[in-house]
Amino acid sequence: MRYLPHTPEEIREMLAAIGRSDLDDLFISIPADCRCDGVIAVPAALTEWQLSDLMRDIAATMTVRPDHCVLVGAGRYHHHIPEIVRSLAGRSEFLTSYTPYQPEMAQGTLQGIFEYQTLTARLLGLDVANASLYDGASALAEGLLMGLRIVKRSRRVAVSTAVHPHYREVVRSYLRPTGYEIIDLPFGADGRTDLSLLQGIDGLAAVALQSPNFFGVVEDLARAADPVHDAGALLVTAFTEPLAYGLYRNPGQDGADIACGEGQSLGLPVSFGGAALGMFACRGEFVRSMPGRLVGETVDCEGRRGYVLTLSTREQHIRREKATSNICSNQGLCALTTAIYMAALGGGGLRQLARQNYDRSEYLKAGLVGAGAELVFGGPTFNEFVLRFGDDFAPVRQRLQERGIVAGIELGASYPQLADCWLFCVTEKAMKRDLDTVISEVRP
Amino acid sequence: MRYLPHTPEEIREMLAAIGRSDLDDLFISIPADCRCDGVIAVPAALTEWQLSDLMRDIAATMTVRPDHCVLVGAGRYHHHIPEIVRSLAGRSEFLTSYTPYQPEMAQGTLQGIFEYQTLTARLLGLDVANASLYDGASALAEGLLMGLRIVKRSRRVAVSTAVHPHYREVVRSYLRPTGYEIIDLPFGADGRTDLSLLQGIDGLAAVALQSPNFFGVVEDLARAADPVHDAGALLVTAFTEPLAYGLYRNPGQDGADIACGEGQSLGLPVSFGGAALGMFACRGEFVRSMPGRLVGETVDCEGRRGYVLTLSTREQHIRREKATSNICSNQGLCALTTAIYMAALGGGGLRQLARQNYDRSEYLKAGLVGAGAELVFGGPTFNEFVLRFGDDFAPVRQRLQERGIVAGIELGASYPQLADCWLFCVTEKAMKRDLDTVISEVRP
Amino acid sequence: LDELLLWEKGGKGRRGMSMVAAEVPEAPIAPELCGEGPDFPDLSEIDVVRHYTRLSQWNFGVDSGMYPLGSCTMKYNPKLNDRLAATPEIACVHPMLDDASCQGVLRIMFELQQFLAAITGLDAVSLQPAAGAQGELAGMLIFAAWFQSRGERRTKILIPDTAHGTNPASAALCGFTPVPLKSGADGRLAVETVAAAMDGETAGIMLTNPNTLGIFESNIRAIADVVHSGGGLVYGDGANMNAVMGIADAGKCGIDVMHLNLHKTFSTPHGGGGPGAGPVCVVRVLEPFLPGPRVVQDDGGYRLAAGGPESIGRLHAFHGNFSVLVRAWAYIRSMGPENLRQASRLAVLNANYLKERLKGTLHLPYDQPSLHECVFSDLLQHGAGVTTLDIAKRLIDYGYHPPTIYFPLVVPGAIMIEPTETECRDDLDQFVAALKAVVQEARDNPELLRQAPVRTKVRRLDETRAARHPCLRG
Amino acid sequence: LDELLLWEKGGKGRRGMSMVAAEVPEAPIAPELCGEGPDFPDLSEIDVVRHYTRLSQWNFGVDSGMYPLGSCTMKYNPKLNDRLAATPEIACVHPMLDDASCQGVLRIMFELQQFLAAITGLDAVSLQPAAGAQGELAGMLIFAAWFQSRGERRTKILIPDTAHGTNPASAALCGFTPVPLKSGADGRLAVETVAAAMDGETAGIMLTNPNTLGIFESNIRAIADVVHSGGGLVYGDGANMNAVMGIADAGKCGIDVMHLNLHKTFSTPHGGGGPGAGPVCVVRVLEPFLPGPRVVQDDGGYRLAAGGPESIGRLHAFHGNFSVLVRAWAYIRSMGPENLRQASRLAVLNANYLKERLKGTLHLPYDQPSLHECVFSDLLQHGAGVTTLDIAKRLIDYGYHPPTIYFPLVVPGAIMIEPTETECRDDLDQFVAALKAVVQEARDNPELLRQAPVRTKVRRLDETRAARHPCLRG
Repeated sequence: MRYLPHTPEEIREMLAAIGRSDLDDLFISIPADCRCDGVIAVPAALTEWQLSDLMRDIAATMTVRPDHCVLVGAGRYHHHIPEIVRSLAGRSEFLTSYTPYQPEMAQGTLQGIFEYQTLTARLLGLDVANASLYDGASALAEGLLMGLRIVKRSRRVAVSTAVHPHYREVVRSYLRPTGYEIIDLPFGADGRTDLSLLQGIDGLAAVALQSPNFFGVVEDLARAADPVHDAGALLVTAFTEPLAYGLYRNPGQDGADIACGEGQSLGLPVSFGGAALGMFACRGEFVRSMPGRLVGETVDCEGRRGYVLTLSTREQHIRREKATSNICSNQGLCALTTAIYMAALGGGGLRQLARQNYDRSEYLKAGLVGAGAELVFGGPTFNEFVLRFGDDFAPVRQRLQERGIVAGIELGASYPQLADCWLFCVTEKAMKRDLDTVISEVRP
Repeated sequence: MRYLPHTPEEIREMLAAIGRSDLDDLFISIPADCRCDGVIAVPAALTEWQLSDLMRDIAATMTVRPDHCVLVGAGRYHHHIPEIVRSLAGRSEFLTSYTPYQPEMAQGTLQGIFEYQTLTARLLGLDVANASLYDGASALAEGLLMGLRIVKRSRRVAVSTAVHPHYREVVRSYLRPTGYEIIDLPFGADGRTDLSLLQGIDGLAAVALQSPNFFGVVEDLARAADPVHDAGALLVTAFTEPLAYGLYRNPGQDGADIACGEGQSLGLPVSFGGAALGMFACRGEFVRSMPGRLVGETVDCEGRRGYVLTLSTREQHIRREKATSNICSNQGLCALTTAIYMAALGGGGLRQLARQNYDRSEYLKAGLVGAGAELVFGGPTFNEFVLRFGDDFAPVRQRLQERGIVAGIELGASYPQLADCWLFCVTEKAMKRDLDTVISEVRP
Repeated sequence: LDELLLWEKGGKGRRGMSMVAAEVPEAPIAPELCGEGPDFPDLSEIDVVRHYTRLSQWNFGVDSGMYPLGSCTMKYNPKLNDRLAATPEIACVHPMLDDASCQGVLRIMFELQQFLAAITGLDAVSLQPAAGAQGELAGMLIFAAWFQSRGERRTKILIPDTAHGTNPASAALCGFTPVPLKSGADGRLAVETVAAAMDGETAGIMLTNPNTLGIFESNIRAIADVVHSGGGLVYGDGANMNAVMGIADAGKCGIDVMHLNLHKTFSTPHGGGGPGAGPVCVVRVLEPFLPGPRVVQDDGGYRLAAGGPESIGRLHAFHGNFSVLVRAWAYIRSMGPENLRQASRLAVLNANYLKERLKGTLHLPYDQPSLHECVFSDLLQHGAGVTTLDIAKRLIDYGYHPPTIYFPLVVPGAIMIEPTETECRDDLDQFVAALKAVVQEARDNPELLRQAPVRTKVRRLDETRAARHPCLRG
Repeated sequence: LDELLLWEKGGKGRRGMSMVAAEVPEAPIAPELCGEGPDFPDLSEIDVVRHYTRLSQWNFGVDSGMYPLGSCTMKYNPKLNDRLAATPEIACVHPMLDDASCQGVLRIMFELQQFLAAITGLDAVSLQPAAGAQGELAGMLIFAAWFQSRGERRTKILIPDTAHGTNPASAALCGFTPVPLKSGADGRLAVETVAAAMDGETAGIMLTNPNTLGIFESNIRAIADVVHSGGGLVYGDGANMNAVMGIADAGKCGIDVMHLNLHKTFSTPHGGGGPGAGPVCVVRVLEPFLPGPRVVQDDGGYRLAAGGPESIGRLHAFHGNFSVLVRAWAYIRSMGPENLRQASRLAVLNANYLKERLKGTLHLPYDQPSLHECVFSDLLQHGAGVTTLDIAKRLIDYGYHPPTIYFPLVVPGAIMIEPTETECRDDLDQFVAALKAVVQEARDNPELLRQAPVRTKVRRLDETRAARHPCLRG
């Protein structure tokens, strides 16, 4: 087996060196009644070529193919990824290294993450970003737990129901055993969260809004910040599409205390939802309550600039049960990948790209409304929006799928009141000719 | 444009620094009547995504696809290539470096090529191998020119007609302007070259045989060496399938003075015939007559082992018109790639793999003969052989191609006397089920 | 040779990536919502390529050399699996599509669930946790949900001093109070220690097995019996599974819940900190508590089944680090049952060989039969005024990544070495020679160690300054 | 940190690659033909990965930093093009299949033929030559075949001292005797020089334009007229095409035959020495002499057309370095007409900027309007006893690949710098600063230069020893 270097002779000699007669001897400390019966029930080994063929066969079963036009977002976004992003992030020195516990041997990872933190903080308009968390959903859960740590003696958080339903599920999973209360905030006819409920709530640690939210609607964060802060709570903003901040105001500008969400859009493949990237940033005063790893700049004994993991007194391996989180890794390579993407795109490019998403999305939105669809929410959107159709849309969607276009998803499963409402997403990958096809299929 | 870093401001400032007013000013030394009219007649620029889509469309037009079973060799061979070969040879430090003129910055390339030379010399059973030539065909031409330099005052070479027809064409191209004479040696009923003609030829510098030859037949090199040497000539052996030497005796063992051929089989994709790799080795006494680059071991000023380009007094940039060849590059990355492949395969692996090729090829050969085909040549073969069919094979081949099997090529274009004879190649990639399909289609 | 930070480079107006052409008219936008876009540097493609190529050159990975980081299982990461995970048809699958559009990827997940159950001897698996620590969290959430479903309130959890460091934090996140247990002089947890601590308020125990001393908890069945008979559950931290694949059966050991680290045992690359994957495996009775959705197979093919009412719920927006799962699946398919077992046997052989050859050179606090790793200390070097840190840093100058140091806490000045099975004997011998040379230097010229490393891009970094005056962004 | 040679590692019986399972019985084989197989080392996959990863780390490439190697055009090599060339459907095409099976790859070749004709202003192109030197050879073979077809015997060829070094050897291979011509004090060839040398035995002239001093041969049309009226042909070495894309037209200059270096002007990677590609372009009258086959288009699609009776014949077993051709095609499609021209303009801007900033620091023997490269010498450093070689080696310690040195021969101690257009001004400024620092060191502490490099894996290597006692294999 090509991954196991030992020749039979070497095994013999090594066993002799340690005074054992065979390999089984090495396991005398394992009692018989803890042992496996027979061989592991997994299939026989495949050669590289057999496994490649198998993967090819599996790939061939996938009906939505790379050249399809997928007008679906809802937490994961199809964007172009430059070849350099793939090839640089794939360099084995990045790929096969561990968490940078020995900074002298890991300046590449460390500088890369320091730059990621910087770009993330700038993108979100906040003072400091961490080295990343698992994904947007758990980042939001960690953000709310952080709020509960900061706003002492509070045991409640409020979460907009326009936050991605899966994110809300993860928040519930994280908060359930410790008995924190989650209050749902409704959304209005414009698709924005209704904050009028806030006034009556005591002991509120944090309020979570997503913008653009699950319906693609941009929340009016600037107006949300005051009532949230007046209620003594922190404003925690979530996002699934950070590209929006190339065009719209960022959370920090609008008064967010913590911003957390998913970074997949920034150069990571959709890949059935993972590997993902939890981006996490906050105001500077809260840095010591932050979960996750942080990279900081320092100097070596000769005064040269260098980077290290820092503020680890917040973390599990030092603070153990008093840690700010149990997290001990980050999504290192995903963070690096998005940093490479952001570097290749640049500030000017990000703005242009965000514009492309917005304009194309508005084009489809206007076209479908012109073809008779009803826009469900009136609020401004970025690259997603919700429509209701007069006739049954499912057969139209089926016809489009046969032509290589996946036209939206239905919302009834997550929002019974939105049954027969369809969430569309349009990115720069959607070509005008595909959008026109959708519009003409819908037009009666 | 992402490959052009200059901002308009930088261009202005740089022009100012050199005292020019605009970019056109830089070209005052080019007379007006040497200038281009208008813009270059090439299509408008494509984005990365447009070009990727275009390549996808072009790929979709290819009717013989990667999962087809291609039973065609004739100079290029489909073998499995491990992922590590691709990923290591693709490391950008190898890929984007130049010829190692500054050895202190190129020890990777240099050690890699030194190892390639060593593995090649061992594979071919000769004392020394160069850093590679363009391809097998030009390597044979260079081998014959080298023979003409060594065997002074000779102006003739003899080349077996069982050498790959394209190789013979290239030899003719190289030798034509200098008026050297090429004598064709016929092949016999066993598919081996008939050397009886040699006795009558004067002034013969070299005799070229290919083994396994174009018909897949293994020449009896051991018996050829004496008559060739008796005629005062050098034995130059060519090859297109070096894998054969994992099983059969190598050229050096059998008395070859120079061995040259194509290395594509050893880890390079078929890729429409290129990039190719001319492997070239000879007996030690001839090293100073060798064409091409050579890497040698030496030490640095502190005694550390290191590698440099050496014996460059043979070469064009020193000797100019007296050089052993005009070659100033090699197929560096291809040579490195095959070295990686040979390292991954190892001696034991090479033998096993050669066996797999031989056994599968014999299986198809026996199966088709059993199904009524006639074996055209009686000599031993490695992974290729020539058959004649009772009925017209073309329609059978067409049916097989529709089932994803490309069954051989017809030889009439190159050898009119072999019209309706078909050359088959079977490598380790051909699965038994495909071979059985071919056999059952042929069986009357 | 230094490389500037990204924003110290570039010029406004450069572009490192293609932009699609505008095909549709520009749409109006509410000006009060409009921002200015972030202050990112603008670079050309070659700027970006060189920047990250240089950064990579300052990094050490498994491909660079031996990485004997104890408890991290830095084995070879097959290149093939990276390519398979990047298969375009797989990498483009959107997770919000219907099951019929996703059969291929669901198949991979389903098979991996089956494989991991087979390897652990447990019954049901969720692939959702994105890392080992999230797997632990899943386990603790399952503990909490289990007791809640039974109407019991249990607040304590037993954690031996040889467990992994994340365990107390994971337990605390679920509201449990960790109760530390001392291991014995043989490095093992005694049944009596557990029996003495087990009570009606105790939810169970979190064991690492083999533990962080590389020693198998031979009393595990009896310990599990004590915990079970006290109404508790047994959590097995499977981070050290690389020692016992096909050899020890977690189910038979009495473990109820266990997470695995696919980026350790199953060879997926660590990526400088992630993405990993920490699937959680449970016995049948706990299956309803697993996070959902999971993949099931029926006549219609593969489909995603949401968690039931007892499920702890989602831990990830979708299915965890799917591209990591693909790699682990590919690794298991490449290895097959025999090679998986042989990998464990050779991992243990390598660790024992290193232990034998380094005994005497370094102090070995627990001279016990050990499995995949061994723990030394700097006791013998105290005379020279040289510490574990100095030894580690000097090893860097010899071209090795240092072992894990100062962990486990139960050994002062610990040096924890895990070679893994993918190192050949020659490489182990060279590592031994390097370590012996360092120890010799500690005697002859300890200053060499205290000054180390000297052959790296930067020398010892001032970590105190980094923490006192945090500079976390540019 | 050293890395052993392959055969100093490994152990018999290891395997670094999968072997297909035997599916058919073992066939008998004649024992007298059987060999033992070569003595290759047996390695595991991780051995191979680490070996070549380490080797790569001792190499400098364009991705590592500026590579101002004059006359080699070390511009950025787009990653995209590597991926496109590896497209599975393209990489698997067998060259012996019929044209109908190869339409996609034939289209790429056809388009590239058209593009190169458009860029040079010449009429017909063969893509077969595998490198620049083989392109030159093709050109000289065409010269020979042309005169043969006309029944003329011409034996001499004029080659100025500012031409590329391969030219004389290429001419000699075709039986021509090179006649060296001296360039003028302005670095250009004078019409009179050519007129004086041109006679009825002279087949023509081989010019490099812009020449190796980076200077455009402004007299080229008059020179071509002289040669043509003497019955000769004009060969243009197109290695320096990067200076004049979309600016100078080779056809209008009077050039009959020209090769291009796709690995220079058209951004394909050099691969540490190859593969390159050296297509040869000719005027209409010489088209029948081009090597065959070439790709033509007709109603049936694309097809390979064999060379006619006047063709010089094949130069390659198939179609040259096809995977390099794909990259060059992709580069041209990515650039389009405007960016190709702009690339040349910026390449010339960069060279002139460097020349301006380094004037005074290094001696500039020809202060002429120059294009894409400039040639300095070490004259100003002679006082300090420091040579071009020392300056070059010291630059290595500053992280730069040295320029081309001691070429062209017409400048003693030449330092030939070609920055290419893909370097940004910041990088040029840093290079200037480094070179000035080296020159300052040459004054202050020349020993630093003579000892250089000191920051590389090996220091100056003993090339004399390598040549005197050749060790060419292990």
